[in-house]
Amino acid sequence: MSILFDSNSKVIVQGITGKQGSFHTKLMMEYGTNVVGGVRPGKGGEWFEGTVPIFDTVKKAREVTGANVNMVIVPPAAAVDAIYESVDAGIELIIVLTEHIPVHDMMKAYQYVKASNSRLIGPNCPGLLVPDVGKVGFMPGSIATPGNVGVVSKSGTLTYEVVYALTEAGLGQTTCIGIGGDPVIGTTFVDVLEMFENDPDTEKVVLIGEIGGRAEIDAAEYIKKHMTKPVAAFIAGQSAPPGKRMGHAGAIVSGGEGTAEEKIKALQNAGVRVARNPEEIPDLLK
Amino acid sequence: MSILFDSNSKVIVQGITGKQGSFHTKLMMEYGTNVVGGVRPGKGGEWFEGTVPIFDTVKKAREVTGANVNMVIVPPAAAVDAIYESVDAGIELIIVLTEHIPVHDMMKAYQYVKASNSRLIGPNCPGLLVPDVGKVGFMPGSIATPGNVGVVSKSGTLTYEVVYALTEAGLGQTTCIGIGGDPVIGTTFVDVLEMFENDPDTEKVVLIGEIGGRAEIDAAEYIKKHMTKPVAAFIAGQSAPPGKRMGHAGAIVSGGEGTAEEKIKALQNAGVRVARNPEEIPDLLK
Amino acid sequence: MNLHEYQSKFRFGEFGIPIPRGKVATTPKEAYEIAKELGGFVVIKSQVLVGGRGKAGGVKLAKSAEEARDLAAEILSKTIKGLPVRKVLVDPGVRFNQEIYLGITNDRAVGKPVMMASSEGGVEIEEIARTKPEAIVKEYIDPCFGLHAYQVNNIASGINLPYDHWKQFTQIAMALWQCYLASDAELAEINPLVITDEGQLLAIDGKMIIDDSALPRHPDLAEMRDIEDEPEAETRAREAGISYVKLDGQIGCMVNGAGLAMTTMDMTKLYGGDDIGPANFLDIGGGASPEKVAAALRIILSDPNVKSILINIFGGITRCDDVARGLLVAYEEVKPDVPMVIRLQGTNAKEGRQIIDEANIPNLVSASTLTEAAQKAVEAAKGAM
Amino acid sequence: MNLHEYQSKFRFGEFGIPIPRGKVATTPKEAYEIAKELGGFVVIKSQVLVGGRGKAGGVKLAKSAEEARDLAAEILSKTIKGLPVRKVLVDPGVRFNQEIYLGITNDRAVGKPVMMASSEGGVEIEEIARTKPEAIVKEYIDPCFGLHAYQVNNIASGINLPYDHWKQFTQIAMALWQCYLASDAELAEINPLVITDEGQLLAIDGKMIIDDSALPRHPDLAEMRDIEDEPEAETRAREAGISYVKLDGQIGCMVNGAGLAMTTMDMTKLYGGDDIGPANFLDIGGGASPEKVAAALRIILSDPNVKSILINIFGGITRCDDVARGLLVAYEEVKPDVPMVIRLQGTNAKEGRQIIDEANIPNLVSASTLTEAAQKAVEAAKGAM
Repeated sequence: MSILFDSNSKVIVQGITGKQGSFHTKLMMEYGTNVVGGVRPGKGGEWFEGTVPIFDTVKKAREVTGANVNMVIVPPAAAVDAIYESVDAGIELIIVLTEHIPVHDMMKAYQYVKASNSRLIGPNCPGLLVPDVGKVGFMPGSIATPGNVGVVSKSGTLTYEVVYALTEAGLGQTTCIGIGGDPVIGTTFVDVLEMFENDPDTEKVVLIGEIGGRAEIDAAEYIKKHMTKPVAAFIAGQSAPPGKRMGHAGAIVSGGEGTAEEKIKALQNAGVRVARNPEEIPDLLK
Repeated sequence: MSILFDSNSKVIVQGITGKQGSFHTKLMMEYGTNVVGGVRPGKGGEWFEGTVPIFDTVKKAREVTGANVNMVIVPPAAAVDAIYESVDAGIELIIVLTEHIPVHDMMKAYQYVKASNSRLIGPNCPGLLVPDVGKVGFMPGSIATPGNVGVVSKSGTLTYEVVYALTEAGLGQTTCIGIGGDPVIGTTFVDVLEMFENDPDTEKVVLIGEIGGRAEIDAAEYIKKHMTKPVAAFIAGQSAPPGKRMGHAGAIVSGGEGTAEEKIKALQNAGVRVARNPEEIPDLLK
Repeated sequence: MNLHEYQSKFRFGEFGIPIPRGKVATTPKEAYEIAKELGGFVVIKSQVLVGGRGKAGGVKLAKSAEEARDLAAEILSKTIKGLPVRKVLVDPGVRFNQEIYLGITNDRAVGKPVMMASSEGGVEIEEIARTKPEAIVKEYIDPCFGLHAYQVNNIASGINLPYDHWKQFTQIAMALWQCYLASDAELAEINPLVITDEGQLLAIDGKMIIDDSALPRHPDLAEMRDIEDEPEAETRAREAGISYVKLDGQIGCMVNGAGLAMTTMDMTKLYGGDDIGPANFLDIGGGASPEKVAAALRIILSDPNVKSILINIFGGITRCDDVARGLLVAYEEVKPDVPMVIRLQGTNAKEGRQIIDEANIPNLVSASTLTEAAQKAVEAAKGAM
Repeated sequence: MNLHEYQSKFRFGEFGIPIPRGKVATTPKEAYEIAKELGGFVVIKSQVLVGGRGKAGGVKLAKSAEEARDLAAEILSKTIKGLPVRKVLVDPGVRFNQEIYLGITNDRAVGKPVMMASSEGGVEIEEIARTKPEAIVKEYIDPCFGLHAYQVNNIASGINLPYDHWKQFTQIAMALWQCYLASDAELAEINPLVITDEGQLLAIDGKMIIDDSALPRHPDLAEMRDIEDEPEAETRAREAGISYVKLDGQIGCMVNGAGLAMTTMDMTKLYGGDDIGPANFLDIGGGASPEKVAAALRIILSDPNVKSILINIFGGITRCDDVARGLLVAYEEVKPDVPMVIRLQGTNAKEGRQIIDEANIPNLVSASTLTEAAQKAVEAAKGAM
């Protein structure tokens, strides 16, 4: 079994007609994801790849297709509106890939999502992948294989790196999730760890963090208090200087807070095996 | 027993040093209400009437006194802030007497209160009174007497009129509540009817409505579906022309909606005895 | 507070909503000049604060500046539902192929603004609600988050607006929301919003109602109040801090509290039957100083239809003996010559009644119940007719 | 994006926060003129985007215009933490009796702005948090409802501000919130906010950080970026759409993805030990066109410390063979003369590696794991030192 996404999940793609949107939707469909519709105002009634109906609004798409997952891949100026639209249309799982959403907008939207029944993953995330079942987002399908490891990460390609290493080492995955590198995100490490802890098929967990914020500290506290399953971790940015933003909007050590060192210490203190090198992770799980 | 307020209720008064605030606080104290504090920024540390401590903020007042009721009697420009302050300080019951709060401000505050654990009564209401126990607001203590009738009303003096008539007829009250005449109010007829229905000591209920909105229609639906206790009602404004505001911000028939006629019909249809004249009400309850 | 069509539309225009380039005229000559400037093909629209202007002959099309002048003269001499026409709006004529309704109002029960639209515009929204409710599309607006762009898409989609117009429709809907918000409006309505033959959206009629409670923070809007277009007594009442609405009956009412004031009106109607009823709503508010009672008396008496006066005070915080004394002072000042019934109840009612009785004023009697008071006031009015 | 002190304070001033009437000087003569205008008693403050200016001798008091000129000359010739001082702010001297900290920042975990204040201002908030955490008062701000007046009262009460100052403090706190909001700030901080001897609140130092993602909707703020005060390579990288941060090490890194780029840096440090480490953070983003790879190479090579280059690409959606081909084209264009290690993994990695190997470029070798790549890059750097 997997978390958040399974073979019953029905996905719509908001921004399906864009360059990135159409490219990734095709890859998702090739991987076997059940893409039931797309959303693009003004293109309602048209078809994507001849098989996927396009709708003007999420509301209509949901009414007609019964979709419960919306993948949002629209420009930053439109992305927050898409979150409100998804919540108000009753979408259960909203996955926002879009980067560069202003954080003030995101703080408002975050409060809105929190008060609703929807779950948000992202923004600025690579999405999720359940091996051999489906994927929503950017993760390449070829690197993953089914198994009993749950992977949760703030990052994109670094996640691929780790998932690939796991697969190469014969360690398959239940679900791989990128929660995103922005300062304010809908789903945190703690949320996902809790789901992995409760998922009977997940036996081991990999956490990939980075500098900035205190999500990894919160994760360590959660692991210490509540987790029975073994966790291995890697924290990126050990060599990053303070006060400088490392690519991700959230990856910055400020006021002495959010260093890799303190995160590693907290995780180790919670019994987590922390890799010095992401290629070590499979060994730490064995 | 009573609803919303009883002998354990501890009241603070926000705006206690104002002309109206101090006048009514004194009357409340004379009636036996447990007024434990007042709030007025800059007067923290002083005393009202030598016995009631004044605080700079609701937070402090609550921390020190354990107050669970805040009566707000401040100018309209400050009233909405007082609502947020009360909610954030964890006040259970907020009673706002202030009139002329802009409705846009009130819509926002209403959403905030709705998502919280606090209850708001008003704004633009006379408050509540539990005979021989206490009163919060404007209602004159002399007109009420303990008994088994619950009274809920949109109005001020009209409520006194009805309560007085009940008392004169030997029909005492459990609780008398004025929910206010503004378009957007924190507690509706339905909320109060539900409480009266669940209050073992309330055996009969009086509802006093007026033109404008559809709160009385909702009340009729609730009564029809859920109420076992007898209800008598009066609707003010039967002779009011459409499109004209009758004193209360909410008392206006617009677009053919909110007439006394339709409200009376709905209530009668729900088995409510509707008086043509408020002085008839005691007879309808006998 | 209701705004005139021209005030509403000009304000819409300030927020970027496309409106016709019309102007207001108070004389036929001005209407002629405006029409000439606009090319002759114009519509002359009476500016009075009532509905149904069209049916009352208050809106006419002109094909030339000369015709505009003549029609303006005709309309400016009209009285519509009791209100004399003092201004006309001269708008350029527009050819269009669809009429849309677009409005925002406060939904009291939900505590949120709601945007409503219909492809069946040009008639009142209540009319559409009655005849074709499925043609109305609604989106509730969270007052903390504002109108979302997607909601406008839902509306455009819901009223089957061709996609070509979505972009402009979104601009207009967003501007209407901003205008509603910035004006503390209770209603902001474009009806109709037309699609012109040139394919542009244009707000050819508009209406706004401003929340009276918010006027203190909008001095610019407060100034728009057209006191010429309301009964003079209402203007004076507002200045005196009294809530007053003129009605058509014969019994002047003076009451403390809005609910009780409506009830008192209702009682005069209940006992007055088809012929007799309330001359006004009047709430003197809390307290009852001689000055306020005197002002209220004068306002009531300014209505020539008033045949008797019913004063109904429920003394709560206000003490009835104070009211009685105040009334006697006011009486001396105003010297009303119509019969008056005063009913005092609540705090110190007995003392109050005694003061009135001892004053021994021939045209002032007291009553102890509201029923008795209403019956006496009706009898008195009948006697004076 | 960090704003200079003077930019932050001038912006605060626009929102109504009281600030000193100072001006910016780029020469001692300008500083002299400003000081003269201000009466001689001034403070000369270096404007560089680093903390600890005071300790570095970048802030000095002058008692006369002449002294101001001399001190400005001294400060303008300084380099603070690697950044040459190009501008000074000349502010009037102020006598005060209390320093308050007042700031708003985003609390990531809570997803809300938080206003923080302390009566122990004048030092960094992190310093107060370490030494006297109980002196910090916090109020979380609901981003949908904004800062409430009562929250400012809570803060004023919490820092024991005398009531005389509450009114002005509320104006300042509200203005700071509006400024933070309207600027899409990540941080808006007044430190210190002083109570002058005259009893007035005055913001004598200020700092703002603007959310880069929001700059597209703030062209006025985007223009404030001081490109003179950042490494030139960072400016060029931003123009090329590349995320680049200059560091102090010897191994130039080129990676796709921010997390992997940080990891690659970490690996060079892990295997490089105390002496060898990353020369930069560089994320080329999705795709890897020859143009982008070439631009990245040029940016990396503009750093004279770079002794070797490590290219680490995890082909996900990006195909490694495309990257390899792109690199060869870029290589021909840029002709880097330092040793390069390229590690390709993921989609079509094998084909990519084959293309690199077949090109047979003497200073370009491939590696299959990140560990191997990092070790090779470290060796190469050591060889070149």
